[in-house]
Order: sequence, then structure tokens, then C-alpha cells
Amino acid sequence: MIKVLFFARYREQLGCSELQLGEEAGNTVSSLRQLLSDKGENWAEVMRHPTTLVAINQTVVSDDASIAAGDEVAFFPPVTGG
Amino acid sequence: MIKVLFFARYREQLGCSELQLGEEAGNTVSSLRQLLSDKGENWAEVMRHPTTLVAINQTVVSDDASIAAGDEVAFFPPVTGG
Amino acid sequence: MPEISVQNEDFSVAAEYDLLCQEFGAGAVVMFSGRVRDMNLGDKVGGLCLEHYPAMTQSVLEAIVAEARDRWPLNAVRVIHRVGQLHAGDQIVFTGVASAHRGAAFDACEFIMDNLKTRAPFWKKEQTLEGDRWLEARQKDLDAAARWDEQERSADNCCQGTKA
Amino acid sequence: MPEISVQNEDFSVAAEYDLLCQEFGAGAVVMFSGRVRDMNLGDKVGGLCLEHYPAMTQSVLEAIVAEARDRWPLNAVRVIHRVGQLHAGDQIVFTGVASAHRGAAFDACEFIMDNLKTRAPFWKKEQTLEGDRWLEARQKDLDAAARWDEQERSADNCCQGTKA
Repeated sequence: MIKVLFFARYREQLGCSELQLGEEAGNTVSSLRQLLSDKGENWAEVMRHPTTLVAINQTVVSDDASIAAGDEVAFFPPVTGG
Repeated sequence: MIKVLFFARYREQLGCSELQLGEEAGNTVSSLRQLLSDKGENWAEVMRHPTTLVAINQTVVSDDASIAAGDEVAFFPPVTGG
Repeated sequence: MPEISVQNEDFSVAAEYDLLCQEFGAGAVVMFSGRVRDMNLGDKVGGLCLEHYPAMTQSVLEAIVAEARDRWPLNAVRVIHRVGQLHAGDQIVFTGVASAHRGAAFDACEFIMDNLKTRAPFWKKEQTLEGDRWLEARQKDLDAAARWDEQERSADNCCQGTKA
Repeated sequence: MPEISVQNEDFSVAAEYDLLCQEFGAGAVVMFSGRVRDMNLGDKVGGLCLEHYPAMTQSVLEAIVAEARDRWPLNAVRVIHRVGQLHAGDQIVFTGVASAHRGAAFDACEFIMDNLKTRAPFWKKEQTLEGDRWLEARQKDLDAAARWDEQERSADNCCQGTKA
């Protein structure tokens, strides 16, 4: 099982802040992105957005990063704090 | 008449914070420096010190600057505020 | 006093200054405070809602402060960021740095803010008369943060104008 | 409230911050405060006496603030420098800048301090157990002030590491 989180604009756009996924998520960020894209056009849009950031266990990673059971994966737009 | 001021270390070293001088001061910073140097070894020392600054009417100037009647001329070491 | 606080409550710059000064030997304190602007992109802003990713916010801010301490000799560092509903004019973020050295205090304070802006997972949703809108990240902020990497890489290079 | 104060009395950073914030539209406030160090050059410092050249101090500080306002868009600027007898730990100097822009506020505040350090006619005489001594100007401060000239000259030059 992995936990997938969505923040800010994406949370609103998907109407979803958290998902639990099993083995169907695959082992990499890329395979997870593919799975989520297939959930519908609004999901595909978030996943293909060129500036979407992804973090595994609170650290930003690239698409070839591996995902293991128990990981927390988060998708979010560029940050705008400060 | 011109007014000549000395600050900080120089004021102490010369035992003098202010002098009034007449035409003997000449028309330039150089001639004034020469006149003051002749007042004794401690004066000569201040005048030839390589980092001594001179201001005419509160603006730092170089040795070839002109002095006119009524001017306020100040000699002081590099500043150390802040 | 923790170095980092992420909170909904307001903060007191006066109280933070007193804490930063408690280390008697420090010569220099530099503080930054940011407040919610009442105008943005030509629209009147009533307020904004600040969302964040709590677990990540804390670890990113800790990493940024640790990097600042690696680069400069700092006596004390304090970072506060508010979250939740805020109104125009409210304080939103505070960074304070105490050091024996003026230049180190200025650089470290600005380094922390530039990195916070581009790395800490906060998102602002602005409330205007035209409706609510998520703010977009700005290239200017990315450029500001990138300078510090370049500065490190080019430390002893040609440039006379650097503030390294 | 004047922009510049040269005074013997202490100042309140909290009160200065509130004044800088009164301009509601400002997003960013950067403040610097310097205090008398209790150690310098390896000796314990009991206090120091600050002498200045009153007529020139005012005009130099005004010129520095005017230059800062020419270079950056600033909403409010405040400079305070104390003179006379001070003790270890006392506040000695304050510079506060409010701007819509974070980078402008940081740069202007540091620019004012760097120029104050090298151009404003203040002199410190330190009291230590070894006796009293006039402080020497430091090359580091001259270098810090010179960066701003070089930065202006080389604005669009090679340097990736500049903070211009």
C-alpha cells in the first residue's frame, strides 16, 4: 500500500486530497502517473502538467524515482509561500 | 576666516577640536595642510598620515580642492560607526 | 524556543527580536517580515488562505536553516510561517538571524527567505472581488533562489560584483 | 517621523517596526539592528564612546538614503544611530526598509548599512580593561561598500553570481 496526496489547486481540481493504492501503482513515479492519468481527463491534465512536482516521503524526486510499499507520494503545483 | 575642525583620534592627539584661521591658511587644502604641519611634530604627523580625510563644508574632498573665506574644513581619521 | 514554527496564530516581531538578542555577544540582527498585500495583479485582495504539507514543511525549513548554518556563522535563527485564513495587512512570514557579522546576518536571512519561497510547500489562495484564485509561482523567485547556488559554484571566479 | 535620527537615547525596534508597517500596501520589511559587542579583538569591552561630526552626519545619511531610494522602489526608510557613551549589549544602530518587493528591501537595507559604515562620520572609542582605544576602520567594510559601485557598473556583465 502507498498513500498518495494532492495539494492546493490539484486537490481542488481532482476533488481528492488522499488516495490509498496497492500494487497496481507500480514501482516508479512514472507508472503511478500513468495509472492516475487513466482515472479521467482532469487527472490526466494534472499528471501531464509540465510544472507538477512530486515528492516521495516529503522529498521532491524525479519521474524515474522508485516507489516502495509504505511510501507517501505527493503531487502538487509549484509552491507559493513566503 | 575659515573654521578648521578635528575629530576623534586627531582631536585628542592635537589637543584641539577647532581653530579659526585667516588668510595665512591659503586657498587650497594643500596649503592649509602645510601651515598646520608647521605647528609641531604631532600636527605634522596627523597631516601626513596617509588615511587622513578632509572635508570642506561637510563634503569629503581631495588635496587640490579650493578653500574660500567662510568655509568649514574638517580633518578626521577613517570613520568607524555602525 | 524552536527555530521553526508553522502556525495559524500571529507572531510578535518585538518578542522575536528580544529572543534573537538574548545571545549577548551578537553584534548584528537582521529580520525580515512579510505581510499580506492589499493589492495584487491590479485587484484588491481581501485576504488569502494558506495551505501547506505539514510533514514536508517542517523538514524543508529545517534543511534550509541547516544549509544557512553551514554557509555562515550564525548565533540564532528563527523562522515563522503562518497558515490558514489571513487578511490583507496580516503578518505572514518572519525570518530573523543573529550573527557577530553584519554581512553573514544579511546573507543568511535573505538565503532563508529565497529558499523558503521556492522550496517550502506552502500555497496561497487569494480572495478578491473577482473571486478566489491560486497564486502562480513567479520566475523572479526561482531566479532569486538560484543565485545562491551559482554564487557557491563561482565563489572565486571573475566577478567583482558578487556579494559572496 | 523623520527618516534619520542621530541621538543618545535608546530606540525601540518594536516601535520602529510598527511605523514601517503603517503603509498598508507594503509586502516586505527588512530591519537591521547592531549592538555593542562585549568582546572585540580578544578583549572584553565594557562600553564605547561614539563621537560624530553632527552637521556632516546628517547630510551624509540623507545622501545615502536618497541614493537607496534612487536605486530601489521603497515605501519607507528609517535610520537611527546613537552617539555618546554606550555599554556592552546596548543597541547602537538601526536601519529599517519597507518595500513591496523582498529583494529591494534586503538590498536597500544592506546598501544603507554598508555605506553608513564607510561614509558617515562616526568614530568609536572602546573601553577595555587594557585601557581606551580608538577603533580602526576595517578593509572588510570598505570592500562591502565598494561592491555596490561595482554592481552598478557591471550590471549586465558576465557574472552569474551577482545579486544585482
